[in-house]
Amino acid sequence: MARLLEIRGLEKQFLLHILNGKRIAALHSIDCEIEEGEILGLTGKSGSGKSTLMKCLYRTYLPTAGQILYHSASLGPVDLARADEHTIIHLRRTEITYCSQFLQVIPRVPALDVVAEPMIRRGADREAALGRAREAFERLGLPTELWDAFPATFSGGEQQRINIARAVISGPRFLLLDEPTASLDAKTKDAVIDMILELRQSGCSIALISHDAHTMQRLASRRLHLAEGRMEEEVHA
Amino acid sequence: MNDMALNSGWLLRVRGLTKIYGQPDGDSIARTGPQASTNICPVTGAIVACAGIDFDLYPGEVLGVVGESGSGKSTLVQLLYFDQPPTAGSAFFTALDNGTTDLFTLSNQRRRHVRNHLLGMVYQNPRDGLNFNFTAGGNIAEKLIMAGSMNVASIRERSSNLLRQTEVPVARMDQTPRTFSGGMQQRVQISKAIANHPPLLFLDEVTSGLDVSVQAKVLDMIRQIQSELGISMIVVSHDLGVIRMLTDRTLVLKNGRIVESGLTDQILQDPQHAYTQLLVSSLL
Amino acid sequence: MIENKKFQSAYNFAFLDERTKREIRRKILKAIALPGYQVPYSSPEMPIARGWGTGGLHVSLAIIGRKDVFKVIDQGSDASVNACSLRQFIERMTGCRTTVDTAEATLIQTRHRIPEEILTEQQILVFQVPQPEILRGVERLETRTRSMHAEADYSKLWVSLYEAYVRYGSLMRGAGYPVRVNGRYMMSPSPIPRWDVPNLSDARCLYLFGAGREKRIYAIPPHTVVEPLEFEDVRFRVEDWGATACAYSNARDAFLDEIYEDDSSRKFVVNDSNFLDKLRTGPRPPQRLFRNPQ
Amino acid sequence: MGYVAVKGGQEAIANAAELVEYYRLRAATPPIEIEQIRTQMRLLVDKIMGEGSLYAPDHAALALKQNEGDVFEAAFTMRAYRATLKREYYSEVLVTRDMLIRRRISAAFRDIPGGQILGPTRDYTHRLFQPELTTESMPSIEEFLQRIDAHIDPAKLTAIPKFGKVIDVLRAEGLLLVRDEGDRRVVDVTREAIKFPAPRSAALQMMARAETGGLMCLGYSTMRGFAAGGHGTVGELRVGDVAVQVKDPRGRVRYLGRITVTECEMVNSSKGSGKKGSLPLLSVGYGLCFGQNETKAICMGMLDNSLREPNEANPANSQEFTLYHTEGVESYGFTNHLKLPHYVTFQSGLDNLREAMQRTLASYAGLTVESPAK
Repeated sequence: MARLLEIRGLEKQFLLHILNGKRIAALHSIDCEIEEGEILGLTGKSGSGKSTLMKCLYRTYLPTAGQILYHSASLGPVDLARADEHTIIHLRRTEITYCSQFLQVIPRVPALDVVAEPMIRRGADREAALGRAREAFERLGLPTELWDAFPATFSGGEQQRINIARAVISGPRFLLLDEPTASLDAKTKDAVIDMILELRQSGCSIALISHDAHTMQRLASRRLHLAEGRMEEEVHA
Repeated sequence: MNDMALNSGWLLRVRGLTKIYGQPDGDSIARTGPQASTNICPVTGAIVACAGIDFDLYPGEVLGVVGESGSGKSTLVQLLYFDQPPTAGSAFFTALDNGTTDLFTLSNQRRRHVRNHLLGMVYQNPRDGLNFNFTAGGNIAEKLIMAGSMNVASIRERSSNLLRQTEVPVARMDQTPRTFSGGMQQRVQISKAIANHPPLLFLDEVTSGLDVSVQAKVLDMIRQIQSELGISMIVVSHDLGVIRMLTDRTLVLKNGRIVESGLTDQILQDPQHAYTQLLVSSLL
Repeated sequence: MIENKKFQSAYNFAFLDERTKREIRRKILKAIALPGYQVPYSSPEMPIARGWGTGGLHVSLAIIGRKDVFKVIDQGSDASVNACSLRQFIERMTGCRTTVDTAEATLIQTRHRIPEEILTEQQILVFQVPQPEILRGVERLETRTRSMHAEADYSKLWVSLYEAYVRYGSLMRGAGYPVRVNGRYMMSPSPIPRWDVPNLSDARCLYLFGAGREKRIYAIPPHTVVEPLEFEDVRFRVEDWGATACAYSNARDAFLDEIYEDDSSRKFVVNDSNFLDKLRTGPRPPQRLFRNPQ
Repeated sequence: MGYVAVKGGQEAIANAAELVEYYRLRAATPPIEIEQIRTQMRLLVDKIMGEGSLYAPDHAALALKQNEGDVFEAAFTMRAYRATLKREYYSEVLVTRDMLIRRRISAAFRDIPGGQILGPTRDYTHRLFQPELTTESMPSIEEFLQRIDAHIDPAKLTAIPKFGKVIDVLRAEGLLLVRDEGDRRVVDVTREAIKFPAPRSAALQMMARAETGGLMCLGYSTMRGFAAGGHGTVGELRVGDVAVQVKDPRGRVRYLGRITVTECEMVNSSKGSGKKGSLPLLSVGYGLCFGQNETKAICMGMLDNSLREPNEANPANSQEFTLYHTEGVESYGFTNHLKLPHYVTFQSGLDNLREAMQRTLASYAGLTVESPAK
């Protein structure tokens, strides 16, 4: 297995100017690797630093120190902690996808278009992308009357399905999954897990946060435990 | 989306862009800016609207410019659209002479060519971007004619398509925008701005004057146009919601200087500069 | 008591003093060098009112020589009151011979018409121009129109044509149809009817335009390309009287006046008075005709 | 054939000219003498000299007489005549400080150095008819003149006092705004067409020649909120005689004679120079015209101020609007040209309209309309 990502000495502190310069240390010297086709589960209590780590990988948070070496298919090795923004934007559009439990979309775009959009952006034909979106909705059991409705009005579970579908059909090379099954019923949960496993089969690497033991059990090929911003132990599934 | 273009380098390169009103002396720039918390020189009274602005814009990229009023963000796009001349600075645009010519050295005639063929602008106030003595279709026709269209039938066909794309009822094409709602005027302005497929579009507080419901519609449309045409955009807004919805990358301006720049989600979730933290905390 | 001789003074040949004439001639030369470009000039007051042909008079008086044979027409007629008044003035101030015969004249001053009969290399036609600025309708400020001309920025003019077409189904420009001269400047041909516009292009004679109140002179040199503004699919058209013929000469293919008699009956008569005379008394004079596109 | 009669125009003009002359004389009253007009219609003559931009009282009086008192026509006749005259010299700058003063007032101060001199004015006369003037006679005039003569102290006639200017007081105190005038060229608007932005010299010349009523209209608009600057104050208004001098070819200054002029300095508050900490100093607008025409000099002073603060939104802040539209001879001529025949241009437009009407009608119910022309 080839290496996809190497994290070395990653630190994250927040310096809050508006609180008189208060510093909050969120991550301490994180070291780890992710291999191609691997699903790395991140575990730990709330506030342990799991989401902070994910956001550092996606560069939503700017790492304070350390290195995140990502082996891009198109650009070769890239340090996600320091790479210029254009490179990050490029990788986000072509290789790296972030899927959170919250949906942030513009209010008046129909669900199918929301889901098809990243695929179209990556060069897919519009009809083909809409076809994939319909297929995903069917598997996730999203009622057909919602397909052309605006997701802003959807329930939490419906919005989450939109998010998963959007992330999965974009065909990422590296997927950051933050609580993908949190508000889903058992049946949909299994559908989601199946889709993610299929994605992994196609060679996608995944970093996963989930408080749901079943999801973690079925998906994670390896686990990393975080406590107070430090990596504690590795648990091999 | 054209990823090859993204990798091949910048579309617009701005360096040292500066605009000063009044009569500055040699130290007016040093006396102003975020550290002085003002853009008015305390000695000469000169107003440093913006100074030393550097950035690169990539093809297909949407760049946000955020800041409070008086931060110089509107001045920035007005300078680039030749609405007023800069005091100093340069701008290179790969759509013109492969990026070898400084836009600010062009003759008036070539400037107009650049404005008509290579740039689009949508102003906060539709009156600034539309001629209310002309019809909606006439406004679009003006852009098309300037770019050499001399066939009425094809001008009308293209105008109707543009209006359709921006969800303006084609039946109203031959009316003056004077009688349109604010949202519809704004959409006509957008049709006009994109009429000649410019590779770069400026949007200056385009939703500020609109009702919230209309705002969402206009923002959708802009996003849709962006993803369909792959136009690069510079979006100026004081509204972080607009910036979040539309842009990939953001410059934060204060007192005429860039205090922070970064990926838009990073600016909003992990702002580094004290001013940005204040700005973001007042939003969330 | 004032002495009566105080009010007596001899006028220079052609009324204007020689320095003023030289200035106007310089401006005429500049205008010829830049076809269609409006050259500002001094435009001194004349004993006739602004708007009554002072600009045409300035040009005529600045270039007239003792051997010139002069003709004045107003609305196509040698006999209309303003033409008479101008002719009389020029006659008094120059002693030059005047004529009504288009072919015989060397210098013709006109208001609102080009003679039907072809003008030659030996002739100059001077237009009286009330409003030289073709862009005035779309831009009221002189400072802006001047820079629009300088930058060849004519889009507003085109849009006004487009809008007329959209509203009325044709370009709706009557007299004073906008033309592009030598591929560069947009120009007002003075309020001649569209019928006359094609005659501006590739003419053998020199056309000079004087706008007194607005203080502008411009020119179309011989054999200059002059194009009426038109779209690829919406073409310029001249006035069309169909099968109607002149009540006096039975002629067609000339600009016709619509005349109402005392009993309110109507007839059509060839507008160009000298052309009409010639049609009635001899062979049809040579004429250039334009056919509307089908 | 009516109006377009081929040979009738010449005769009609001659008849019309004769007829209008007949209307002037048909009452067979004694002729008004030029000298009477020049002396008893003094202010009218002054106005015509100003608008005709030719200082020639006798000519102005004749112009008035031959035009039956039409001020526009009279000024126009003066201009036309003026245009035939050689310009041999440009005068030296008039030294209005050395003016032989007849009237001199300031509204800015209760008293001014040298004193307020009311001089000849009807400002404070009640505007009631004076019926006695209908029976005015030479004896009554002589009696009036003797009475005046008796008041005159011959000794005072030889002393010609000079007065400093009111604005000197303000200037000495540093209260006056020093404007960066930019274009300081002295141009001659009768020799070259005005171009915008015009140098101040051109704007002042245009206004000195402008039609008084037009100038007043725009001057008045500045006080009614249609221009920045507001009300303004007459710093000083002078009427009197000044010497006109020219340089001869050898460079010696020669005295040509005296002319009567009205001069006005209008004082307005300004927005200051725009520099940080600058004060709203006083701005001085200047007016000068031939003869005694105080309305004109005052309005010119107001407009000189407003024109130096360009703003297209207000006529009185726009050089183009103000200078073009107060030019009396041009606006008068063009307004009256509407009386000329326009049947060719009208025909050309009619043709379009008829066609358009036909198309419109045809589009309803497939009707066609018979055009008489086709």
